Amino acid sequence: MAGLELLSDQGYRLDGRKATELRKVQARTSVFAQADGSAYLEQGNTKALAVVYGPHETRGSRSKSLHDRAVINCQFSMATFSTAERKRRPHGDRKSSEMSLHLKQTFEAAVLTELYPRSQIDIYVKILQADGGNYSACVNAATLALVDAGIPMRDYVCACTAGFVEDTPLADLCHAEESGGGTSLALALLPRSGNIALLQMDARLHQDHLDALIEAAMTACKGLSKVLDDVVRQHLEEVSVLTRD
Amino acid sequence: MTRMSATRGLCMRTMMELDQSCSVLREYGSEQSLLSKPDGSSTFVQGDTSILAGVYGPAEVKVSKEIYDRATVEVLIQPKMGLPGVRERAREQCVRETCEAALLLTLHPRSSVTVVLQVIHDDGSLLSCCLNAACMALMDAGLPMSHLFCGVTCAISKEGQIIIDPTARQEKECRALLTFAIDSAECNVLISSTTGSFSVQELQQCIAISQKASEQIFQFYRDSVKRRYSKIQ
Amino acid sequence: MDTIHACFKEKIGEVLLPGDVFSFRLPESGDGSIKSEKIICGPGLRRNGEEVRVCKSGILRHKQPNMYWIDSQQRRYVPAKGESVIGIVTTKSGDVFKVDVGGSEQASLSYLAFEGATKRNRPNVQVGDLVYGQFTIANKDMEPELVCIDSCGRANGMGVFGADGLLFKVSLGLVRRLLAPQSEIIKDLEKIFPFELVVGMNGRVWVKAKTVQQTLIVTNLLETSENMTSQQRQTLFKRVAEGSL
Amino acid sequence: MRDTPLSNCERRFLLKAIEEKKRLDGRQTYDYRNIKITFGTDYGCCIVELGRTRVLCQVSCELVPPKDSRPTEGIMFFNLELSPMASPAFEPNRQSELLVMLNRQLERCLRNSKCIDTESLCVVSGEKVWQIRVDVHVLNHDGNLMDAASIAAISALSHFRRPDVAIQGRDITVFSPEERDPIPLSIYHMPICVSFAFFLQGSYLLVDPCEQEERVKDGLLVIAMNKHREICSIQSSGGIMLLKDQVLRCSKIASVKVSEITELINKALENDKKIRKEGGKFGFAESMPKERITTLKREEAPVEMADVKETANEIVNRTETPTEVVSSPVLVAMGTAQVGEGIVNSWGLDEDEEDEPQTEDTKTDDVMVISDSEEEEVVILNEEAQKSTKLSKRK
Amino acid sequence: MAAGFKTAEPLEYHRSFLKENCRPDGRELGEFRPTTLNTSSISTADGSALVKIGNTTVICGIKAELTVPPSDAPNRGYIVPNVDLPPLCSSKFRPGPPGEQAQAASQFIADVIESSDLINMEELCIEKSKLCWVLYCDIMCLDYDGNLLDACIIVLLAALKNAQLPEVTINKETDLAEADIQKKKPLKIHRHPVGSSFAVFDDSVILVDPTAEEESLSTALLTVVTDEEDRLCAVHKPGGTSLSGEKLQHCINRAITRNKEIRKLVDKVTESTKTAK
Repeated sequence: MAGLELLSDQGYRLDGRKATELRKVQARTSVFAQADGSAYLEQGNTKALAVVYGPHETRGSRSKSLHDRAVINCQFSMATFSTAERKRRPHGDRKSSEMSLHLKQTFEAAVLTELYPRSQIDIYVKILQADGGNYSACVNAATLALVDAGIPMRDYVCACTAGFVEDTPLADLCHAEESGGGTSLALALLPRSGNIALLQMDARLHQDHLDALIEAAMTACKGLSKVLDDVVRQHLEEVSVLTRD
Repeated sequence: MTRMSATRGLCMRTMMELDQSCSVLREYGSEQSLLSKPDGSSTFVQGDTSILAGVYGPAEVKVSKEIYDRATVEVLIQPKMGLPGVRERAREQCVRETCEAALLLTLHPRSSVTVVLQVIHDDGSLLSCCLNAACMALMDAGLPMSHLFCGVTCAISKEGQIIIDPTARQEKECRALLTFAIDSAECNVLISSTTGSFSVQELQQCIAISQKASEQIFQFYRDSVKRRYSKIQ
Repeated sequence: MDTIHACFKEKIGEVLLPGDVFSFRLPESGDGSIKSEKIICGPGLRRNGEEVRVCKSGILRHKQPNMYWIDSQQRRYVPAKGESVIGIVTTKSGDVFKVDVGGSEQASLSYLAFEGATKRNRPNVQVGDLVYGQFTIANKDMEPELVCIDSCGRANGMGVFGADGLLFKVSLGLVRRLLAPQSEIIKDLEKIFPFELVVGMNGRVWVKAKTVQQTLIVTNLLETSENMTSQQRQTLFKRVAEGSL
Repeated sequence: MRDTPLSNCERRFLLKAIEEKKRLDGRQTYDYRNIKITFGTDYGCCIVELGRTRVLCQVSCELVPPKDSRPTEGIMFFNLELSPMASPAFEPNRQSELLVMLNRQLERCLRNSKCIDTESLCVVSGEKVWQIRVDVHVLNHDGNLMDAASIAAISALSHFRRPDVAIQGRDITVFSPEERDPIPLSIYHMPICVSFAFFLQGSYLLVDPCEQEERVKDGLLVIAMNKHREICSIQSSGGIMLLKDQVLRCSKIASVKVSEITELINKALENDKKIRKEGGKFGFAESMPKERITTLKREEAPVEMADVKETANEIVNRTETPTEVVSSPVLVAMGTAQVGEGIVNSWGLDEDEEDEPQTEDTKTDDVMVISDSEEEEVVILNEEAQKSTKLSKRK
Repeated sequence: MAAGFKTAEPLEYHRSFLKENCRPDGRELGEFRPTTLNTSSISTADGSALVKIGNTTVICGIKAELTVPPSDAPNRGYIVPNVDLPPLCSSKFRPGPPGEQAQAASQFIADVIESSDLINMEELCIEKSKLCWVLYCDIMCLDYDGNLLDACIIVLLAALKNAQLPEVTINKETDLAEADIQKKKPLKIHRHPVGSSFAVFDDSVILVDPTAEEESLSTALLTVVTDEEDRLCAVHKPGGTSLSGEKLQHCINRAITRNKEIRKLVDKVTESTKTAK
C-alpha cells in the first residue's frame, strides 16, 4: 500500500475515477441458447459469465431435496487464464468453495424458492477475467441470468464493493485497490427494500467509519441496479419487437 | 517449560533410583463424561501426557463397513499438529484390536463403535495413555465389555535400569522402549509394542512390572467409577 | 444352600466394573438335596459357563425375588422389547414411518399402528413430529418396530404428541430414576409448580409447564439433578420454589 | 453417522422462547456462555471452553522458503479440523460447507487483518522464513464454533514462542529452548470474532448461539473486531435479509464483547506467565476440575519391583530352553536355498498331488522336488546346478 | 465333504485338526513352512532378494540414492522401507493408496531396522551435512498366504546383504560427488534380525507361521524378532486376546531357534553367490 497512492490530492483514483464513481458496466442476457437463462457482464475489466438451469428435479441424491422449497446449487469457478499468474485449480480450493457458498446464500435470500418445492436451481458462474470485485460481478451476472431464466425473485440482487482510504469511501474497487490490503467491503443489496443479502468485509476499519462505508456501498448498489434494470428492459424490448413481427 | 517439568520428574526419579528396586508411575488422573456430544468421553493424564477420548456407539454404520454378526470398531488418533501419518495408523491398529478384544461386539451386530483419540500433549508413554483414555471412555459409554485393559510403558535405560512410565526425555535417552496393554481378568499381555533391543530377562521383568503397575491402574479405574456413582443411591 | 444368592447379595448397592466375576458351582444334577436356584441376569450381567460376568460399570441392583442388574449412567440407547420411548419421525416411506429413537438404527412405525387408523383413515403425522410408542420388535438382528397402540388396539397414552413444550435428553440412568414408581425427583419437582411430563426409556424427556419460563426451569432442574444427592436436590428445589413464587 | 434430527416441537419451543427473550440456559440476549481458557505445558497450546463447546489449538513453526510474491514475509497457515469426536455429523476428511466457512473466516480474521507482523518472521530474505501453522481442533460442538476457534487461535498465537535463530553467512542455526530463550511473535492487535444469530426473518438476534439455537436460526453475522474498536472482518451468511441499522447495532455490541474477551485472554496469559515464572505447576493436568465427582487424580505412585527379577527368572527358567539343533538349509541353486521340510508350496503342483503325504527326507534329496518347481523362476546353468548339489551333500 | 466342511465352518474345521495337534496342511503346531530364499533376483536394483515361506512370496529391491542428510542428524544416512500389498497378491487387498495392513507393516519394518541396529546409519553418511546414502527398500508381496512380517524381515535382511554400493567421493575442486561404478562394496550388516510369527487360536493354542486362513481365524497375532545374540529387537503384538508371560516365553524360545535356522540359510545363499564369483 505504501508505494501507491490510492487517492490523489485532487480526489482522483488510480484509474482516474472519482471516489464514488462506478466502473463502466456492460451486460447482455440470453447469450446462450441451450441454457434456461444466461448473462455476460463486464464491470470494468472484470468479466463474468453466468448460466442458470432450472428449476428442475433434484439430481443426485434424493436426500438433498427439500420438501418445502427449492434447493439452490451454485458453482463458482475462475478460468485458468483469468489472473496474472495461471490458476492451477479453477475450482474446489477453499476460496472458490467459499465463493460458491456465498453465492448460494445470497440467492437463497433473493429467489422465491418456496414456489418450487422439491426442485433445484443450478447457477454456474465463471470469471473470465479478474480485476477486482469478483463476487459482485458474479452476483450481478447471476441476477441477470436468473431474470433471463424467468425465475421469480423478490427484487434484483445488486452487489458492489467499497473501500476506505483517507476517510473517504471508494466505490467499486479494482484489483490494484483491492490487493493493497486496505479495507474492502462487498455487499449484496435488494435495492427496493434496502435489505442486505450478504455482507463481507476484510481488513481493518474503525467502527465509526462502518456506517459511511456501508452507505457508500449501498449507494453504489442502487446505481448498479439501474444499469441492470436498463439491460433487462432493453433486452425485453428487443425480444418483444422480434416477436411482434 | 517441558525442560522444567522434566527435570522435576528427574529429581524425583533419581531419589527413587537410590533404592534400585523402585520405580514410580507419574501423577495420573482422569475425568469422565466431560464432553456433551459423544456417548462416552474421558481424558487421561499421566504426568504431562494427556489424551482426550470420545466414543460413539453402538451407532449407525456405513453400509460399506457393516459386519453382519458384530459391531465395527473404528479408532482414530488425531495428532495435535498436522494430519495423521503412518505412525498414527500403527497406533490406531493397536488400540483398535485391543478394544475389539475387550468389547462384546456380537451383542450389537450391524452397528459401529467409533473411538476418537485426540493427543492433547505428548510427554512420553503416549500409546499407554491412549489405551487408558480409550478404556475409560468405553466404560463411560456403557458398552458391554468382557474385561478392562490398561497400558503401561517401560523404558530400559542405557545402564539397564527399568523406568516405568517414562517422560519424552527419558524415552529419547533410553535403549529400549516397551509398551504393554494388560487385561484386568488375568493380567496377561494384550498388546506388546517395542522399539530397541533388549534381552529375554529384561522383557520378562518389564512384563512383571507392568502387571504390577496395572493393578494400581485398575484400582484407579474402580475408584473413579465409585466416586462417580457416589451420589446415586 | 444359598450359594448363588449369597454372593450376589453381599454386593448389592456396590459399584462393579466390567470383568468382575461371580463364580458359583452349579448344583450337581441328580442330587436331590440341592434345589436348583434361578436368578435372572438383567442388563450388564452375562452368564459365562459357571460364572456370571459383569460387562458394564455401575451399581448392582436387586429386585425381589431373584432379579439382578447393573444400573449405569449410559447415554446411548439400545432398543429393548416392551420399552416405551419418545421418537422423532424422520421420513415417511411406503406405509411406514421411520422414527429416530436414538439407537443404532431407525425404528419403523406402521401407519396402521395408531388408534383408529385404517387403510383409508391414515393418521396425521408429519416429519419432525414426536411420537410416544412401544417396541414390539427389538433385538440385535432385526430392525426395531414401534407401535402406538396396546394389544387391545387402544392408544393408552401413546401416539403423536408435543404441539408445544420442550424435548431434551438426559442419561438413561436418570430416566430410570424418573420412571421408578414413587420417583422422588418428580415428587419434589411437582411441589414447585404443575407441569406435564413424558419420559421415554431412550433418555428423551418432554416437559410442558404453564409458561416458557416455567418449562425452562423444570428442564434445567431435571438436567442438574443427574449428579446430586437427594439432599442437595431438595435444597436446590426449595430455593427455586421460594424464588419463583 | 447421523446427528439426532431436530423435532418440530423443539423448533417451535425455541422460537417461542426467543420471542419471549428467554434462552435455554437462562442467559440474556447478549450474554456469552462461560469462557474458560487453559494453556498447556507447550508454548502455543490452549484449550478454550465456551459453555460446552470445546476447541484445542496448537501453534507450531517451521523454516520454509517464502512465497515468490512475498520474499520478505513469513507465512501464516491456518487449519481447522472438525474432529468426528465433536459431533456424530462430522465425518473425517470431508470438506463440508461448515468447514470451508470456518476455515476461511479464521483466515480472514487473523491473516487478512494483519494482526501478526509477518515481516519479523523473515530469516533470510527470499530463502528462509518461518511458517507459523495454527491447528485448531474442535473437540465438542455445542454451537458457535467460530468464536471459540478465534479466541483459541489468538490466545495460542499470543502464547506461542518460536526458537531463536542466528545467521552466519549462509548457515542458519536454530537454538533449542535450553540454549536461548524462545521468542514470542509480535502481535499488533487481537481480533476476536463475535457471532450473531438471526431468527424469524431477522427480527430477533442472539449473541453466542448454542447448537440448538443454531439449528433454528435463519442466518448468522460474524463480526471480528479488536479492542481498539477496529473491525477486522464482517461476514453475513445463511441467506438472511439484514438492514444497515442492524449491522451497526451488532458492531456496537461486538465492540463491548470483544473488550471483555480480550481482557479475559490477557488475564489468562498473564496468569500462565506468572506461574511459569514462579516455577509452579501449569498445564492441562493442573486445570482438571478436581471437585467434580467425574474426576479423580492420583499422586505419583511407586511400583513395587522387589520380586520382579525373581518372577522373570522363574518364567524364563520354567520354559524349555531353545534347542540347539537346527535343520540345515539346502542349497537349491546358486543364490537359492531352502530351509524347512514337510509340505512343499503348491506352485506348479496339481490339486491331487497336494493331498499326497510328503515323506521325503529333506536333508538329502529334497532338491530334486524343489528344483522341479523352481527352475522356471531361477535360471540355472547346468554345470553350476550340479556343483551346488554336491555342495549341499557335503554338508 | 471335507471341502464343504472347510467352507461352511472354517473355524470348526481348523479346531478338529488342532485337537489332534496338527494343522490342515499337515504341519505340526510349531513347524514353519519351507522357506526358500533367492538373492540377486533383480539386476536393476542395487540389492535384491526373493523369499518364499510356503506360498507367501515377497520380493525386495533396494535402490540407493545420494541425498543431503536430514538437518537433525547431519552425520547419518537413512533407510526408507516400504511394504506394498498390491491387489495381485490377494483378493483381500484393493487398488489405491496403501491400506491399514500395508501401512502397519511398513511402520513395523522401519521400527525393526531402527531397533536392531541392522546397519550403522553413520556408515551411510559420506560427508557430514553434505552427502549421504538413502536406501529405498521396496518390499512387494507377490503372493499373500499369511506371515507377511517374517517374510519381509528375511527378504530385507537378504537384500541388504546382497546390496553393493559404488564408492563415492566428493571432488574437492568442483564440490561435486563422483561415483566409481567399478569399485562396488557390500554394506556392513551389524545384526541379523529374524522374525517369527505366531497365531493364537481360541485364546489358547499357539501356532507358528500361520497361513492367511489361520491368520483370519485366529484371535491374536504375535511377531517376535531376535538377533544372533538372542536379544529381542521387537515383540510385536498388536492386540487380540491376551497371552501370559510363560506363553510369550515359549514363543521367544521358538523364535531363537528359528533365528539360527534362517541365519544359516542366509549365510549359505550369500556364500554360494560369493563362491560363484
